[in-house]
Amino acid sequence: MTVRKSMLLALGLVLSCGVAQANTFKWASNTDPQTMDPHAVNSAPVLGFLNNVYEGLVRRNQTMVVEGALAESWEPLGDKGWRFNLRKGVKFHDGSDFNSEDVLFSYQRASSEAADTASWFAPVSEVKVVDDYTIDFMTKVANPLFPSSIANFMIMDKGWTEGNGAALPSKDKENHATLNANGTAAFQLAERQPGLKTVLTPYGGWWGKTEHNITRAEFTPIQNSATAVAALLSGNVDMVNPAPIQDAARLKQSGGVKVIEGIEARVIMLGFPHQADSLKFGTDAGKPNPFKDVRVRKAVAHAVNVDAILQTIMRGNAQPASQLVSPAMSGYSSANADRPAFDVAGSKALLSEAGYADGFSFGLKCPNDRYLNDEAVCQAVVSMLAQIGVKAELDAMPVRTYWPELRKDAYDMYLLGWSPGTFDAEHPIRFLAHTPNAEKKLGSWNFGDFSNSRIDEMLAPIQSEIDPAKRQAMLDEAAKILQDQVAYVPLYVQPLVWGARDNIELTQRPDNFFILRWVTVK
Amino acid sequence: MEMPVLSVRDLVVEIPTRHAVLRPVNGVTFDLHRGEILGMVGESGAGKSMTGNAVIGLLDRPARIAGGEILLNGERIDQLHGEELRRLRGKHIGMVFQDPLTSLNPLLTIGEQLTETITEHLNVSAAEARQRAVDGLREVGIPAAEQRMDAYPHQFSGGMRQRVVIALALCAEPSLIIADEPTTALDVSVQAQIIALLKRLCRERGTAVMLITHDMGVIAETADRVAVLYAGRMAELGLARDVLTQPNHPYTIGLMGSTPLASAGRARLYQIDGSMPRLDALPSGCAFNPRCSRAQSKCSQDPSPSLAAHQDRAACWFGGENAQ
Amino acid sequence: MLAYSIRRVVQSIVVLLVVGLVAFSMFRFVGDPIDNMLGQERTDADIERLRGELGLDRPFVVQYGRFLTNAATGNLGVSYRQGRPVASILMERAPATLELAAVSGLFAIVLGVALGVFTAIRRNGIAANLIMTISLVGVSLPTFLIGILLIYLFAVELGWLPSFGRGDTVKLGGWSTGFLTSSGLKALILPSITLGLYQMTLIMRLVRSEMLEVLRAEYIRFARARGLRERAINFHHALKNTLVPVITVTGLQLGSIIAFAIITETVFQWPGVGLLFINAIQFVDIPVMAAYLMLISVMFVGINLIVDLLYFAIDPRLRVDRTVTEG
Amino acid sequence: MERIGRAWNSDFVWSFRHSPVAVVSLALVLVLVLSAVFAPLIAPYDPFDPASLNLMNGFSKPMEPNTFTGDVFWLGTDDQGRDVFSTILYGMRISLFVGFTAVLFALILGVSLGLIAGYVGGWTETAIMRVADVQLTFPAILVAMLIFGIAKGITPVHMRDEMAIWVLIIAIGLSDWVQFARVVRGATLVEKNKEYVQAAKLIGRKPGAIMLRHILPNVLSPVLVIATISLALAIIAEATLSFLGVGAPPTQPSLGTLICIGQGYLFSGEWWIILYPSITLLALALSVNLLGDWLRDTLNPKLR
Repeated sequence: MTVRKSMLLALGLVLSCGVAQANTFKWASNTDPQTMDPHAVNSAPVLGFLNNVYEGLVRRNQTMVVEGALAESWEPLGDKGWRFNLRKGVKFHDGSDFNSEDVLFSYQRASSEAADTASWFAPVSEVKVVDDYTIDFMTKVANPLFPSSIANFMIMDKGWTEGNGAALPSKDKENHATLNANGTAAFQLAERQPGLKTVLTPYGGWWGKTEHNITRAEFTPIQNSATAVAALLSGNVDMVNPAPIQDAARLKQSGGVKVIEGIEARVIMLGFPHQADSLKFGTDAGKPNPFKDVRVRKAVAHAVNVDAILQTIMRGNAQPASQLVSPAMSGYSSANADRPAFDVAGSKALLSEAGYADGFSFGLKCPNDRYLNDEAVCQAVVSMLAQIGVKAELDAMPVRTYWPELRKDAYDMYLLGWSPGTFDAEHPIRFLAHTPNAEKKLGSWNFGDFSNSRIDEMLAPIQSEIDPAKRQAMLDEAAKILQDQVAYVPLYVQPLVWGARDNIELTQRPDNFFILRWVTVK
Repeated sequence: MEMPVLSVRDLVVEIPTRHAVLRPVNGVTFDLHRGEILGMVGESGAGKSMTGNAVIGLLDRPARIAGGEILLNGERIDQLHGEELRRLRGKHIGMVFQDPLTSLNPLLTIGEQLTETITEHLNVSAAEARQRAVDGLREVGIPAAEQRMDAYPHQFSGGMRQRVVIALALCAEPSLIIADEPTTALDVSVQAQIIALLKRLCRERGTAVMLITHDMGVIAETADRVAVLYAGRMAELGLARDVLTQPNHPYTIGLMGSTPLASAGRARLYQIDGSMPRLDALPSGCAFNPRCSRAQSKCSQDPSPSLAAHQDRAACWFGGENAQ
Repeated sequence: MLAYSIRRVVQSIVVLLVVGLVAFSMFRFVGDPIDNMLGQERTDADIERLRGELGLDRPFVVQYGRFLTNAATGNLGVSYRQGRPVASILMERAPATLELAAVSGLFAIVLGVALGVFTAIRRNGIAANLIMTISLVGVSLPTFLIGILLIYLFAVELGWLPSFGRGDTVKLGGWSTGFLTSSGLKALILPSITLGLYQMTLIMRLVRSEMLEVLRAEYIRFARARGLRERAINFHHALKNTLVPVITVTGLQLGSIIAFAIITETVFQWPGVGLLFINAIQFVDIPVMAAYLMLISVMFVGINLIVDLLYFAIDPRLRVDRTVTEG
Repeated sequence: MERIGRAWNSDFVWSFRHSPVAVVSLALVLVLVLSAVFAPLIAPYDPFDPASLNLMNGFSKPMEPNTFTGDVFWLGTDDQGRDVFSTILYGMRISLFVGFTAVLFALILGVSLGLIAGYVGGWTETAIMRVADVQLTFPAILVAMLIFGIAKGITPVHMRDEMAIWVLIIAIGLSDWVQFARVVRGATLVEKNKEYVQAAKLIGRKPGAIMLRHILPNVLSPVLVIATISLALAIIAEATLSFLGVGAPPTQPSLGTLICIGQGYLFSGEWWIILYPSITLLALALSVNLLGDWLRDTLNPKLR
């Protein structure tokens, strides 16, 4: 080795040491959190990102168990509600103190008409400030799950928010809180360029114990997944979420990069119009709706070869689903763990029994940017249904136009993914299975208007039952009904695939939230 | 006799095409002396411009000199290439093109175009080059030459532009000027002035001129000798006076006959039937024989007699006798 | 010249008004703005309030006038998708696109003119023919494929250059520039080549054919007949004449670069207005589309004006003094 | 027979026969076009018949038996188990259909507007040529995108896929008529003042019909050159729009859509999904371009 070369090497070492000390962590995702306001938009990308900046009264740990955050402890007030004892000495990023006034203010803000998070507080009847560090949330009926249902309810500083004219969240206009943030969490917002780049820096005054060694974190949205993979492979970013499932194998093989895989809480399923009288799309548009017949829905369930989907499209990274929640959720019904077998003959028999021996034609709606390989899955479903003589016309669209279409009932069948925010089997019953009731904010995502009186009847007892065995019995019954009625055809539990550089240690939470304070750069 | 400025011997120019090899110039021979003006006449396509281009070495590909020799002041120039040829052009042979409108670069002032030519060929300073350029302009009769140096070509009229072109051709003091239809594109009123100018300048400097034209009037007025070309061959060559008044070759006779000026004294206009054959369909024997009123069987069998410089006037088996 | 300039300016204004009308019609008639701005849970009162706020109850001409005055004062509406003023979004994004366009435009012009001249002068040479053939491949290869190829080669396989984004930028006033950091400069290389390659081949082919045309001109023959050196003929006489038509087309090409940036920005996730526009199309975010259209047309009209003025500078025939000496 | 012989020896055909580039590119264009036209006969599978797909065939490598089913596919399969070779043939059909139809649309529009502008003159001419000038300042791809964006806003969501192809055609066609109009207008202006047109006017013949008869032959060769080059541009424009997700939908994938899909597998090892459509697109565009280049050189010798 020549002197010059060794000098260069030494210089390189010095430089790389310099870089290592600075520990800038760069990560990319396919969507940009559209706002920095924790109450303006109730969507996973926003809430997941803001969990690094804002904190709730409670939070979930690495294994999704609820633990104290801004509340040190909480206890039920009989069956009237819950009391939260707040942590003392917590300061917001701007230095102002945290107390129960901020919680009350945040409650009022987050439950207001202008907020997107109001439905979280449907069970709440009243919030009472007891003292500076004690606050009571009163519920209309007993609600054992309430504390874990508000893990994403983030607390804002009353003075800062009001002082900057952002007392109410704004969905369609800009205000101070959509571009700036003032939370209590381990990171503070240093720079925000919507759609381009968001920079976080550690908050020195954080109350918790620092586990990370990041000095600066840069987030970049990269829509194109191939570009994101290229960025990871070339070291332009340290972590991508999600990594395209098809690239997992390649990423594992290439040096310097690793893949973190897990099972997400999200179940992917097919939904039907249960009340519509006629088909709306395809050559049979206008003819009576065959999906009202449970035999037809069953035929669909048997026609879909979930194993093949998992084998090819999901590359063996997902597990089949039998019900609306995955086995990892509380309240999962082990008694109903079998999913309908792939059976073309049986499926055809069911169809001819229902009077559709020659099949029929209908329209399948599908998002193309919401779930992992969602459009590919729908295409596969189309070709599988074709094997039983049912012709599906696929219409795939971005999620922004997808939800309005579903709300307009413009579908004959649709694809839906559901991740229970509470990590409990009650959640999908409330949102997907209960008869839609706008007033009570029930069944709000039950696009197909599935309605079953027994299910409706059981929801309230499930919500308030304290005895686990009794509660599980009700959940088992509900799961059985939904399976027998084929309210939905659950397909599989969506896998979580993240890619990271080898020198990054991180924790992947099943809700697909990426928490920066568990990241270490080696 | 002094050495001719230009001496062309049996010049052959060929254009290979996919069907055949064409010879637009085929065995042309002539001499040109100091201060002499040689008129070259013929229909378009007869090979007169091609001869001029061959002399100055500006044949467009794929045309090429395939035979014969060209001597300038006794030295062969037909085999020169590249840099040698470039030094010859402008310095020893000047050229005047037909259309003054397109001969001048529209984006450069005439002063720039003159001085670049002068400094290219003469070893002079920039100031001196400019002075020479102004003188040159003055000589060709550009008024207020000093100021006009910085004008662009489009600011001149056609006649003025041709004067500039002549100044450009003469500015490096060549011994030979090839003027290819110098007046064709000009107004009739201006033509005479330009011809007179050219004639005067060349006489003064002793420059030899090869004047290519199809205008017999211009020839009559200017040329000392005349060469008549037909289908790439020299049909007749002689003193202008003789050729114009007593043409020997049947083609020349026809040519004179169809030119209003020369035929003024004759009883009727003489017309040649048909038109010049295409180069790829030349008849055997004398190229003129199908149109010749005097053609005999010999004419369609043997090529016409070659025309050695200064010996016979007409390349015709019957030229000498029948003409009188 | 003054009359000419005034006419050009008036024409430009007419063009802008027409484009404005298109943009306004898009905003007004493509999809219901109210529908787009209010969410699912809107009330009739909300609709009425917004209708009044937007002035949608006024006559068309009044609305158009209002739209234009708003646009002229920088009020381009609010993005349906981001809920932020379009003007400020554009201001954030424009530097990225302009810097990319400038670098690739420079690349395209310098290399395009050089190669065009080369291939014209050596038009029968092997190298020139090779370049011409490669350039046809270049024209036939869609920009996005070139981008993917470059990323695969230089970012993923070789790891020399970044695969996406602008790298680190520095704020100078309201302008974020990537020129001042090494990562910013490195990030510019691949997108600039991708974006400039197609324009480069076009300019090259144009320069070549114009140059060949010029080289056949009588004044070039005359220049040869005057014994000027080939170099002087090619670069002094021919190139200058070649540039006149080339400037027009190149001006237009520079405009296209800004538009073609859409593709490059998508492939490289370059955070410019092009990426913004393509997202706007996918999400039918009409205010952003309309504003992008207006912005681009202002740029194009500006470029065209500059090109016209350059014409005057290069071609003396267009200048005022048309004195003709009779002779 | 004689006519054929004469045609065979005409300069045009002669220079074609002696240009290997022209022969090869025409042959390539013909092979590609014919295989696209006869795709249903050539393609071993119908990629649009969902019943024929077996998901287990997904990601089969080219020329290697599938691990599960043992089926062999020449160019491999995509994620759905679709034969890439068949998909390319069908995709090329859509690319070519869009390309040809868009150019035809642009040609008819451009030629008619050019004729009208040149012949009628006056205010009409000014209006048409102004519009052309304005449009020329905007790159075709941007115009096409805008039209696409607007159309997307107007058509109901469920119609978008069906309409997409036609919107593409109109968008590309509308962005490309100006060149035709300019050439035809120029030729019309020259022809209009010729004596025969004046004479025809005098004897009361409809000059418009006469012009059409005399002008169209005159502009045939430049129009042919422009049309050929436009075809290559249209194919690339279509591919670009589809790649950007504003063109042909996945239900009717063109080559651009296939490349867009294949891009997702660029790093995962399934290189054949993006490689073969890309090569096909390049071959198509390059051969049409080469042909156009040759046509321009031959029909317009001064540009050689």
